[in-house]
Amino acid sequence: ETFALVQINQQALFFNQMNEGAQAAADELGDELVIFNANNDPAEQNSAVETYIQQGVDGIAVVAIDVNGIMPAVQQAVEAGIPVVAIDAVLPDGPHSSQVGVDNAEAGAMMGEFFLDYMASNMDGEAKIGVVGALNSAIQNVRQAGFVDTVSGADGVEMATVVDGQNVQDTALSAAENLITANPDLDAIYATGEPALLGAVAAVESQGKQDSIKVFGWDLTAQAIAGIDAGFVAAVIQQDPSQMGAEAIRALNTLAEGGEIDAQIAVPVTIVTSENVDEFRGMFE
Amino acid sequence: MAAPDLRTGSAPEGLAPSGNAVPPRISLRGIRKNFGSIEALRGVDLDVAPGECVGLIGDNAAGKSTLTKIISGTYIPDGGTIAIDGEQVRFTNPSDARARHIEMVFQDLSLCDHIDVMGNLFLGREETRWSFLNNGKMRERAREMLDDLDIRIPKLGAKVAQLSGGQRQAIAIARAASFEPRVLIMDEPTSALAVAEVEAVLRLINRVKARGVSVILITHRLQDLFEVCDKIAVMYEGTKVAERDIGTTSLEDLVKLIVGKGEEI
Amino acid sequence: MAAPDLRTGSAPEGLAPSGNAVPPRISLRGIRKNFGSIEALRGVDLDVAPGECVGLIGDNAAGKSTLTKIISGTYIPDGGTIAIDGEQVRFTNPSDARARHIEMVFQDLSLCDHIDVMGNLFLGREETRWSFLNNGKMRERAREMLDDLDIRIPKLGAKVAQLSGGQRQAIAIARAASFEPRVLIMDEPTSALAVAEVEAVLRLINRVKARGVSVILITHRLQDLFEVCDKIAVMYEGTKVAERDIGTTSLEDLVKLIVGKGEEI
Amino acid sequence: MSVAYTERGQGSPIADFLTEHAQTLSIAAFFALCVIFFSLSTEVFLTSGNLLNILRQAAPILIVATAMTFVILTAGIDLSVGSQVALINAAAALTLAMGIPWPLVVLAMLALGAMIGLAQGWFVAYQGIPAFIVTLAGLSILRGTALYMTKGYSIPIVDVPGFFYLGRGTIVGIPVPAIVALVIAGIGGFVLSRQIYGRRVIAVGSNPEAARRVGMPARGTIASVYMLTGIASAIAGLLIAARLGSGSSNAAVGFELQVIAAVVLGGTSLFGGRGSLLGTVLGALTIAVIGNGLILMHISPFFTQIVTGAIILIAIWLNTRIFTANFSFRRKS
Amino acid sequence: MSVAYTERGQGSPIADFLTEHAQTLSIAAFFALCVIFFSLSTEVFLTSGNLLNILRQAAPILIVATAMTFVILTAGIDLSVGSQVALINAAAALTLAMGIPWPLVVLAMLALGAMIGLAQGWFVAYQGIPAFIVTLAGLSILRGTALYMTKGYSIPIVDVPGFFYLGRGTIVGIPVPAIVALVIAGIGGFVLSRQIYGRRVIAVGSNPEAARRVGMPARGTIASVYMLTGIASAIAGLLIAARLGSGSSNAAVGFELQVIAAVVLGGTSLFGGRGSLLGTVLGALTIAVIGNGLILMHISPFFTQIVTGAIILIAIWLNTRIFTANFSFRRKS
Ligand SMILES: Nc1ncnc2c1ncn2[C@@H]1O[C@H](COP(=O)(O)OP(=O)(O)OP(=O)(O)O)[C@@H](O)[C@H]1O
Ligand SMILES: Nc1ncnc2c1ncn2[C@@H]1O[C@H](COP(=O)(O)OP(=O)(O)OP(=O)(O)O)[C@@H](O)[C@H]1O
Ligand SMILES: [Mg+2]
Ligand SMILES: [Mg+2]
Repeated sequence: ETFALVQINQQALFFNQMNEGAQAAADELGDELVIFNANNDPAEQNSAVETYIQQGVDGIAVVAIDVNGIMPAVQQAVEAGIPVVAIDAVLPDGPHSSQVGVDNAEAGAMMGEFFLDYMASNMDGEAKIGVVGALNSAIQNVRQAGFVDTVSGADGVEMATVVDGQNVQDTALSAAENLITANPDLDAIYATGEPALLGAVAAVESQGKQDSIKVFGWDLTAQAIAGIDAGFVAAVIQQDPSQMGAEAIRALNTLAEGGEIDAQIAVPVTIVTSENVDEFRGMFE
Repeated sequence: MAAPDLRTGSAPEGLAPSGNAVPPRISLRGIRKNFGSIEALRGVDLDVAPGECVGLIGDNAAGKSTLTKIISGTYIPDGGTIAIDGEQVRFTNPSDARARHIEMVFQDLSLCDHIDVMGNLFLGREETRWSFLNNGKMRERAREMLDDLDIRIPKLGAKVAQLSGGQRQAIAIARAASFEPRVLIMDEPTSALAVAEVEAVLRLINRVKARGVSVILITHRLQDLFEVCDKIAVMYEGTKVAERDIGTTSLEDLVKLIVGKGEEI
Repeated sequence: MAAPDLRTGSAPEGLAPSGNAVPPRISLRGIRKNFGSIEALRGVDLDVAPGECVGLIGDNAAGKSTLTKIISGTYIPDGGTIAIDGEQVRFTNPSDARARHIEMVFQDLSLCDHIDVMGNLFLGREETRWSFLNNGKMRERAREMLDDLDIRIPKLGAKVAQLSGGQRQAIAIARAASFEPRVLIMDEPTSALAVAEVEAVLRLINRVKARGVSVILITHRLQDLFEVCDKIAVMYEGTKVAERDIGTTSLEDLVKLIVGKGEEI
Repeated sequence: MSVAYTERGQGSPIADFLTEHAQTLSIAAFFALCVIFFSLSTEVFLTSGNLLNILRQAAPILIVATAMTFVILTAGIDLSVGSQVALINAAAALTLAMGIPWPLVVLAMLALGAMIGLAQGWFVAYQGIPAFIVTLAGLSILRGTALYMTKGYSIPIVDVPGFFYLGRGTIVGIPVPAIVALVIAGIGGFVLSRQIYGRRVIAVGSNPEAARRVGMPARGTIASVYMLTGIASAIAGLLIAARLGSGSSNAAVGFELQVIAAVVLGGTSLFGGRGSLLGTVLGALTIAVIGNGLILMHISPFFTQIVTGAIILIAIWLNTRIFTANFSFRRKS
Repeated sequence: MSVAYTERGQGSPIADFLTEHAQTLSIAAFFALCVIFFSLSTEVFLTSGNLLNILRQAAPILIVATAMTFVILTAGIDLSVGSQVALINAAAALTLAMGIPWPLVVLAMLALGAMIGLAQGWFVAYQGIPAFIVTLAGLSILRGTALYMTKGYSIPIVDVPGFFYLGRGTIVGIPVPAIVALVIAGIGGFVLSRQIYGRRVIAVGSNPEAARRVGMPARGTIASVYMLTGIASAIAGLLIAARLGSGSSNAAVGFELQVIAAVVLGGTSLFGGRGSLLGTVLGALTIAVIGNGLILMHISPFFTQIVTGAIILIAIWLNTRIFTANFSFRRKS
């Protein structure tokens, strides 16, 4: 069988690990996998799906940039008899067979709860927190909203500015540095994605604020692990993109063989802290 | 300064407005123009009557081109007044001057290199039918316009960038002369032309003069002045230093006036 | 064709290589050049001796500029040979020609509008000390270069875009004449100059001739030819139709030759 | 040494034709090459379904590239088209979500596009600010506005079949966007070569001072071409919204560079005055065909960017080397 | 009617100075305005910590903008600088991870940058392909290569204190990147105004055919300016890698537009031949100050893009309206 995976971009490790997981699953099942990189352009994703429909692939997995905008293409694929599985970004109700991945809103809220606990126990119940976001990424906006909604009303939490790292790490670095200088009394930073977290970690180091600022964020990297070891990175949500990719391909394979799959295939997230970081070290050596 | 009481409105060609003396077609008073620290013009007066050809001569950088560009609306003067047929005007851009039928051949020619010969001849004066270019009609007229000037331009479809210096100049002349100007300003129009073509341009000037057109001719070929001009104005360092009727002057006289060795009246 | 057996290497100015007749400084044979469908040059021969001034005349679009651009390496000919001092050469770009001390004043002047007067005078020949521009030295020499031409250019620091037509032309002439050329080509160098400046250029030509420089002068001011030229070559539609020694011809003769009414030898 | 006074012969007009249209011919040849290559190397490429797909996908680029050709002919540039598309895309979705009838929305969006374009054109033409900077500021301002309007989320468009038809429908089997695009390109080509407006655009791009001196409305012409890209971007934004059924501030990221690449690939000079709309159409189609073909050939996504860039470079290289033998010096040509 | 033959007076040289340097003066004034405004409206802005921050953040833009000024002076453009930064960034991290000593890595990266730039310059200068297209293809190819090399991972750089010093260290309190940037800008300004190379760059940009005719190495000069941007991008890429402690293909997205904006804001004309390095420095600093100041003022991030774009537009508008009163017609100036 031939399956297609329509990807958002390849600039983040997250997506590449997803690709690798999908590839491994495909190899294991003896399927062929083709991957398309849309470079952040939603219309390109639709074009790619349309092209794969022409080519008659046996199943399509899609990580949507524009969750509503992808729907016409999904519709077309299903009408052409090609099953579609959505990964990560949650599609609205539609004809796709399954939704694989993490609920980003819920995970964001989970991190919010974690932060409130951490603040209560380690920060004297008071904290001023700033956000390094990526406003051009819908998924990260969801993560941001899930977190902010949870923490903003809580006692002792003061929300500082949100800055836009635009999903580019050096932009995120400058933005985070400016966030820190603008708020000399900042206690914590929440970074909504891998480039934002990288930037935030480097900013804390470059401003020499390792003692006063705790960083919370998404998606582990070697730098984030180093930050955990150094103690100023408090917690990182680690998803399992590789498993997401693999689950999606397995689901498509099952469908192609006439089987049935669940409408929701959950891939759990882990909050990585100094306590459990050792389990993840191996991935980044 | 300029006769201010004459009635406005353009009188028919060559006809005095009210039995009185004909007001000059163009009348400049006290024209000044600075470019940064350079005083290009330091107060220049000039009158040109209908059907008259004034030769404008002077040393290099005397301000001849600047003066004529002011008349054609290309530059806005810093001071002084311009009157056309007795009516005072203010040109804010070249189309104002063009609306009053003032046409000019620029020293740098002002051609569009990427447009063909025909297109340049009709630039800004395209023949159109419902906004469509009427190429057939233009092609016919283009030939006529060029034949007047005795110039050899085999292909009307050639881009002007590819033409020789003389061919380019001929196009600029044909363009200015062909659209019924009432004032025709020519800034060194014959500098790149061969002998026969120069003769053709001088003939052309005499022809338009006969139709009542006022002509201002800038040239360094002083002998040509005697074939077409009625009056010579001499400029020196941004001022007009002398004016001569053609009958009362000679080549040697003009040369002296230009370099400033003829310092009397 | 050109004497091919003469030894190569540039002989000292005005000195025959081996007691024999001096080979021409420049010798063109059968030069051809097409632009698309236009045959700009259809096989032209021309010889210029050291210290000789050849006047190149002809109707507009005859191919004069194209021919001289080939000598200066600006265009590469489609056919024919060029020999310098008896040695056959192939110029692939203008610096090849410049390396052999061939300098040219272009009809379009080829100035850099954004560079000042001094910079344009020394363009491609900057005075440097360890790759630094030696502005002091250049300023001194620049004044000398311009004074030779009798031209008024008050500020050496002005950008040339702001200068008058004649001033620009003078800069181009000064640039070409000042760097010890062995061949000096001037394409209508006096077209925008006033009377006194024209005289200065003609004097300049006579001066460089006396130093053994070969000069090719293109001009439509036929009377000037008689003041500086030794020989006149007449072009017509891409061919050389006649060559005259200055002593054996007259203005009328030349005019006839240009327009093609003098069809004998 | 006597030579007769003979006139020059009339050289072959074919040589002139080739020189004159070298750019268009070469991109046409390269386009043909791409089509042949992909037809041979993949089975699906030449199916009518796939070809119609390509047309539909190329439609937004083609529409905006048509207007961009006018802008570039005036020696200008419009970097804001991608942001304009995003803004219109988002605004259309938001207004449709408010329940406003879709024909009204379409008209309003076209008017909005025209206004945005005109505003930028005013800065360029009447204030003398370099087009690059005006539209770079526009890129930032308009994308920011779209972001602000949508708060970064995508806005679904539901139950507006008439509107969807614009993006997904077909007429005698041909996708509506493709028809719209080809009609616009056709009109553009016609205006450029046959109408006085086209002549003005070329004159202004070739020598703005000359255009002004002969009394052409030089400033007005310059301002107007930015209005054209505004309107074209609005159309493209509407088509994309109709095709995706949603509006998002993320639409058309990097679109401006694709559009400009299509125009330049088609032989239009960035220094103004010289270009052809047929070239632009071929340039846009070439880019679309390459994108489609590489997907069909299952090129590793790590390589697609490299390969796309390399192909574009090769295309234009062939163009200048082989077809434009007489290519003299950069700025002059 | 007798008029004496008098010579023109010598007008005030101040007027000339103002006209000549209008662009630089106006961006200087605008820069001062921004600094005053942010100093008054936020307390933190004028702290030495924040100012040093700004300098460090502006360093990569400043370095590449210096080289870009040379490119734009030749009437060229280099859109690939962001991708070059990313490539060098990734390559540096990868080679450091292989355990190669960091001074060697730095030298190798500079050589790589020079080679990439020269390759692009060769296409532009010797093959006559428009710079826009060459570097657009370069943008795609180089970013793709970086992606391919890193497979999307961000490559950590660990335990190379000497290398980190480049990005994070200070000398007498001033960040090393800022010193590097200012030294490079200084050298650039010196070369441009005092050296024969600078003269050649301006001549080639002003009238390439004239430069060729007077025997200047026109093509060589054009090719070389792209080598400069290559080297400058390499330096910027190394500084960013040292600052972030990692290399990634994701670095410096959109960087090219920021750099070009800085250069144009500084008064360099995209049509070549006219510009100043002091202007470029002020332009780059202005952009950095605005980015910093808006965050300090707690502007909502949804507005920052809008406000940044608007400020840039206003800056250049003031520039052309107030300071350049004699601004005649677009292309001429
Ligand atoms: N746009 C401009 N900017 C600055 N200075 C200018 C400008 N135009 C003309 N000048 C200056 O004004 C003076 C007069 O120039 P103008 O072109 O009018 O002379 P001209 O009499 O036409 O000379 P020529 O016979 O050489 O053409 C010159 O000193 C010139 O440098
Ligand atoms: N670069 C070019 N491309 C195409 N055609 C050209 C080019 N240069 C010259 N020609 C053509 O070659 C012919 C000769 O031109 P050239 O400039 O040599 O004439 P010329 O004798 O110098 O005339 P003038 O006295 O008018 O300067 C003309 O018909 C011209 O159109
Ligand atoms: Mg003049
Ligand atoms: Mg000529």
